[in-house]
Amino acid sequence: MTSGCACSEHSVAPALERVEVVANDRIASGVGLIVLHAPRTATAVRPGQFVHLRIARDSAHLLRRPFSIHRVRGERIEILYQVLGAGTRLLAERGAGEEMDLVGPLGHGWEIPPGIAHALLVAGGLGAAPLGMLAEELATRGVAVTVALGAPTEERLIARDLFENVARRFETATDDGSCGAAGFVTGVCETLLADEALDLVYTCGPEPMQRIVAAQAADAGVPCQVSLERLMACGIGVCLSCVVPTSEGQKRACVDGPVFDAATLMWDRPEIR
Amino acid sequence: MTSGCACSEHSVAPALERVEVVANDRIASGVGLIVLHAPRTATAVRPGQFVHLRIARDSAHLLRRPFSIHRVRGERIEILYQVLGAGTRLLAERGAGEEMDLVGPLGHGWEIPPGIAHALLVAGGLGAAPLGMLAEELATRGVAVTVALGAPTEERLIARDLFENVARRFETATDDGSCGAAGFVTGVCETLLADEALDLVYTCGPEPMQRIVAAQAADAGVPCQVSLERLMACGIGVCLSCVVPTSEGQKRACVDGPVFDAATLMWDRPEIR
Amino acid sequence: MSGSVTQTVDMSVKLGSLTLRSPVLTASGTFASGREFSDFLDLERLGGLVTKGVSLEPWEGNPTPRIAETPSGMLNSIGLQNPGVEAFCEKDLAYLADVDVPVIVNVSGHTVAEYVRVIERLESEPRVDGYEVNISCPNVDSGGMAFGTACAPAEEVTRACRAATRRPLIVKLSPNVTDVAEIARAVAGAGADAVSLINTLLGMAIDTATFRPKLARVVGGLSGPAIKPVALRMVWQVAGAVSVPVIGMGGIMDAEDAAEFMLAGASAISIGTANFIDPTTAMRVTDGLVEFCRERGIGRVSELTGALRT
Amino acid sequence: MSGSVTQTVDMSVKLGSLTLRSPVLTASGTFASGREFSDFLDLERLGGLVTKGVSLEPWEGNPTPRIAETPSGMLNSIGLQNPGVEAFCEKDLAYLADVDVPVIVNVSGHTVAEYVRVIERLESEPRVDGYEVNISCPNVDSGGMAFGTACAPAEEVTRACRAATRRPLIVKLSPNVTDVAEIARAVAGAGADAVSLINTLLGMAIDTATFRPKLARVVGGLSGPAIKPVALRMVWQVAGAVSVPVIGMGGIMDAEDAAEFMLAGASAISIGTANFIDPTTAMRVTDGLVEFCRERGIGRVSELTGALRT
Ligand SMILES: Cc1cc2nc3c(=O)[nH]c(=O)nc-3n(C[C@H](O)[C@H](O)[C@H](O)COP(=O)(O)OP(=O)(O)OC[C@H]3O[C@@H](n4cnc5c(N)ncnc54)[C@H](O)[C@@H]3O)c2cc1C
Ligand SMILES: Cc1cc2nc3c(=O)[nH]c(=O)nc-3n(C[C@H](O)[C@H](O)[C@H](O)COP(=O)(O)OP(=O)(O)OC[C@H]3O[C@@H](n4cnc5c(N)ncnc54)[C@H](O)[C@@H]3O)c2cc1C
Ligand SMILES: Cc1cc2nc3c(=O)[nH]c(=O)nc-3n(C[C@H](O)[C@H](O)[C@H](O)COP(=O)(O)O)c2cc1C
Ligand SMILES: Cc1cc2nc3c(=O)[nH]c(=O)nc-3n(C[C@H](O)[C@H](O)[C@H](O)COP(=O)(O)O)c2cc1C
Ligand code: FES
Ligand code: FES
Repeated sequence: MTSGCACSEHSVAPALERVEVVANDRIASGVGLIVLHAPRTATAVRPGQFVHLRIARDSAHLLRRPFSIHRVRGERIEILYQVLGAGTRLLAERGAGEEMDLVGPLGHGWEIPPGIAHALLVAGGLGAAPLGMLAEELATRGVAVTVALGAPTEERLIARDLFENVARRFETATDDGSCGAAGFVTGVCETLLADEALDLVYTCGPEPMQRIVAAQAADAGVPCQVSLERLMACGIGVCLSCVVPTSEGQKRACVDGPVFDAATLMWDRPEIR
Repeated sequence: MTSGCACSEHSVAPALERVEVVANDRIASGVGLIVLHAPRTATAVRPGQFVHLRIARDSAHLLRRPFSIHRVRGERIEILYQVLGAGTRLLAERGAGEEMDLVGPLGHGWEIPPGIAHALLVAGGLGAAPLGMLAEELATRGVAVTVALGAPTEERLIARDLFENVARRFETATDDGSCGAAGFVTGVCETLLADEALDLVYTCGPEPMQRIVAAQAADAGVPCQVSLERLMACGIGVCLSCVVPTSEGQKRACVDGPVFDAATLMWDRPEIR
Repeated sequence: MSGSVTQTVDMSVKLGSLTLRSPVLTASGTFASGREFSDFLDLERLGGLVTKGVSLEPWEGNPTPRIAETPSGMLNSIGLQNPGVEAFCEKDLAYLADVDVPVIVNVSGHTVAEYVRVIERLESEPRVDGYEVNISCPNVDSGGMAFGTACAPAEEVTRACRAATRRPLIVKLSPNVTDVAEIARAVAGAGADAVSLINTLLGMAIDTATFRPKLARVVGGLSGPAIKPVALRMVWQVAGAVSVPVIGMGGIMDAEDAAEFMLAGASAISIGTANFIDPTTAMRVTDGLVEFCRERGIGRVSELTGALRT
Repeated sequence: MSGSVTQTVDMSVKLGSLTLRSPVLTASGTFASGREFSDFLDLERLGGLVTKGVSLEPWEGNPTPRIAETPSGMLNSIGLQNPGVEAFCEKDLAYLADVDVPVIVNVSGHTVAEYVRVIERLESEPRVDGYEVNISCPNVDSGGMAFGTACAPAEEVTRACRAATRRPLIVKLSPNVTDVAEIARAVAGAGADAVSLINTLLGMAIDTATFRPKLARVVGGLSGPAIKPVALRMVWQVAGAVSVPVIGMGGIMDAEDAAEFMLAGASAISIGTANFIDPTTAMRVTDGLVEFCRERGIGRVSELTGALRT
């Protein structure tokens, strides 16, 4: 944490940690928030890092599932998850008191370069998950935070309270116009990039959205960091399942990312959708 | 149920039934009693029949597990189970309110020939499971019931209350002598065969025990029925995984059994241990 | 997934000269001759019923234990226990006389002549709609898989069976080969009207408590979800290699699995091990395929065949 | 299970001229060169560390997606992405210089000459204790599995590599063959000191939402518990066919699985996919094997090898 940089050089080595479910609640349609007692991870994790969670106990769904840490509260970590497939369906069934294990903290999280005064966070849907801890950390460090949060509909605007609490300016967009601007969050982003004097854009969400945000930031001459999701077997850099094409060659999303400098990503390659 | 015969000709066709766990308790070390709300099976099942239970929901432990019906109470069925492997470990974790499904009732249960007056039930360990319903049915029909129950130690004498309630005579044997005769239940069986005027012996337990009981009954000139356990994939007679060598050719334990006339079993074949 | 689309879906598929009302068949050895399943489903809604393997004389099968559970799968070494073709005609075909479903008889033999004689015996039975020649059973010592692991014997059996019947002839391929497409080409060239795959993968399991194999016969055939990726790959390879229709199977548990096989190139699919886990599977898959097509606005299930976008 | 027996267990095993302190190795491609695992386990307690496949030049690997989960398994089509032998020596071997564990380098090539040149380059590296020649990777277009699915090319690669080194030479066999014992005999005859098996089974998975293959390369290698029965069977067949030691792998998740492989005839075993699921697996298996032997009064783990009672 020296020099205000949350880069991987300073992060703690990952470990296998046995964790207990403290609470697990549905917070929007198809979205849950699970709170885990995970003292080691809670202490070690930096914003933008993730954990590799073993949800199933038997082999049918063999692989771990990667999830960002949304927030830390004492010895507890919070994960926001979207119910998509078998693993997240199982996750939604886990109740307080049940045990699981995770490998973490993993990955290279958000960089907070020294000297920045104003950051824009652009989140689409569950993209809010890894931005929660970042927003809190930025606010703690006195960086002004503007948040643009998008979702299909008001009910699906994730982590509103957190962002409202820490953001100097907070804008929303919904596809159906039920809250904030009608349309995609990229519209809001464009306006904010024009309106505000920004030092940095952080974004997470569907890749088509991230691509547009990255381009908008580049046009506005503002550096941009994006958090990518990739299929991951190991999560610790050995299997090479999660590679991302960058100007510096193929990078592993699990250790070199998941957060990348948007300028290094090769957006024209089919591997980035 | 015409002519007092519980043979398969009169049994109800099996069905796939969705059941709910009413209670699931540990009743001895490594032994549980699970009560399921299973109205169709509860009505249809005959003593000695079994159900094929889907314990796991995903594919890791793919096959169903066969369990005898121990007792029926209204719309509920009771299963006594020993925790042995993955499936029964999972079963022990199931709590009230959880759903499972079963295929049942299955198999050819105990025969109660018309005119019998006095029956001996010989159970070793979990062998008590399929004899519970039988003991109750015999008592209901006015057949005198003598029970010999064996276990390694007193705590593992299963279903004592049930047998004590319905049996005219109830003897126990424990390997460690903590209750009843010290030694195997076959010793008790021998005495009872000498003491009592018996029309029929019913037995279930480890195969070496069943083999001895069958031989003792044969020596005493008393017909004997045994319930066999075999690995079963389908439970409904199609896969031929459960075959047993008999004097009438290979029989399927799932539909032609699990109860067999001891005299037809080829005890000298390695398939019967 | 536009739930509002409610057009009907044409579920019929063509398998050479056979037109089936549905692409959902039963896999040999997992459905007997259907009688036991009549308690659980409507046999007449099946695309076809593929019987247990039938041999000329009664076969005893292998000693027990004959099955073992493995991760997401099972091993079996039943060894084609069956009462022989005569008993099959008397009992099984008699039962099926009143059931309106295409009957495909799975044929086994120790020698080419035995395969042929089973077919010859069945030629006079009107209730038989076609044959599936099993050259891929890993559980018998002579015959069985030996015919299915090289082109020449596979061709020979196929040619001999072809000469014995004009009914639809399906040859069931073994996955225990280096190049399944090559075998498929050989049997198609020798007159097979269709190929079905996969039979079980040869496997083994050991009981660490006793240091003994879990199967009395030591090795047996692996089936169930565990083998689905291998089965799909082989169906895809074979569908690309031959012009005859392909019947796909291996670990199908639900309609999504069935759709995967059709996308990979199968014209029809078979439910095997899943029949043991849920005896209503064939109906679940049938209904699920209708739904699958409906949700996507697909009017004929046969449009799925080979529709993989690579 | 007499918990009171507390004698020590000799865990060392011999692999040709190599004596390993434990039969537990890591499977190539699932452990990189160990560095990432040093957070989770003690590398020096491994029997040996088998590196990711190394080629002469850097290889880019295949496009993503490169993995898919399947029932009790996973598919991968990584395609041997690696920075080439030069970078391997500079980085990986440099890291391993201070780690006291036998290092076995997994060698890949598009041509026989490339395999040989990788070995030649490594001959001068003192940190290398042996080679595992990968003639069984299903994920590269030329070379890889092509060498491993017929006797002649398998023999040719082995002979050429044998000529290039006197260090222990292990040849890694493909399971995608009709007769794995035949290939094993061929490579043993050509000078392999040991054989390792199995590499992944060729498989495929389809996304029914998009009608696309789940892997960009369409097909990939199946690993994990799903393949264990096939792997065990092949280890058993090969151990019965050759006199060189066998390294067994395929779906090992715990000590019981490891014991199964040793009973089937393996002298050592490798942990592959399980490293991803639980990065401490190799230690769990090591400790578990000690316990396994202790409970049974077995003084040397090597007594398990081939102790199957059939
Ligand atoms: C670094 C990182 C952080 C993430 N953080 C979050 C988060 O905070 N909240 C959240 O809801 N989701 C997050 N995801 C996505 C999450 O991992 C997937 O939604 C989840 O793995 C889906 O699992 P499943 O079993 O429900 O889906 P299935 O489709 O059944 O999964 C099958 C396989 O695909 C993988 N997979 C499927 N979708 C994704 C995906 N989008 N990304 C990566 N792997 C996928 C699974 O891990 C599994 O291996 C993150 C992904 C990454 C890589
Ligand atoms: C007709 C019948 C009635 C039975 N009734 C009872 C009962 O009332 N109470 C009870 O505790 N047990 C009963 N059993 C035995 C019970 O089925 C097994 O204990 C159970 O299947 C073990 O499953 P597992 O997953 O714990 O063991 P695992 O060893 O993990 O099972 C692996 C496989 O082997 C099979 N298997 C293992 N042991 C047996 C066995 N003894 N018999 C049949 N299959 C076995 C399993 O079903 C599964 O397919 C009965 C068996 C049969 C055939
Ligand atoms: C218990 C059992 C018995 C089988 N018997 C036969 C048989 O008699 N003839 C045959 O061609 N295939 C037989 N098979 C193979 C299946 O028909 C099918 O090809 C294989 O199991 C793969 O499909 P699945 O994974 O859906 O079961 C048998 C499979 C099992 C599990
Ligand atoms: C992601 C991944 C990468 C692999 N890379 C290699 C490799 O580079 N060289 C090789 O010989 N085998 C490679 N393999 C095969 C494994 O070493 C092993 O043979 C196989 O996965 C079976 O073992 P398992 O089921 O325990 O994983 C790889 C396997 C996986 C899953
Ligand atoms: S997930 Fe294995 S290298 Fe990134
Ligand atoms: S369990 Fe399938 S025939 Fe008996």
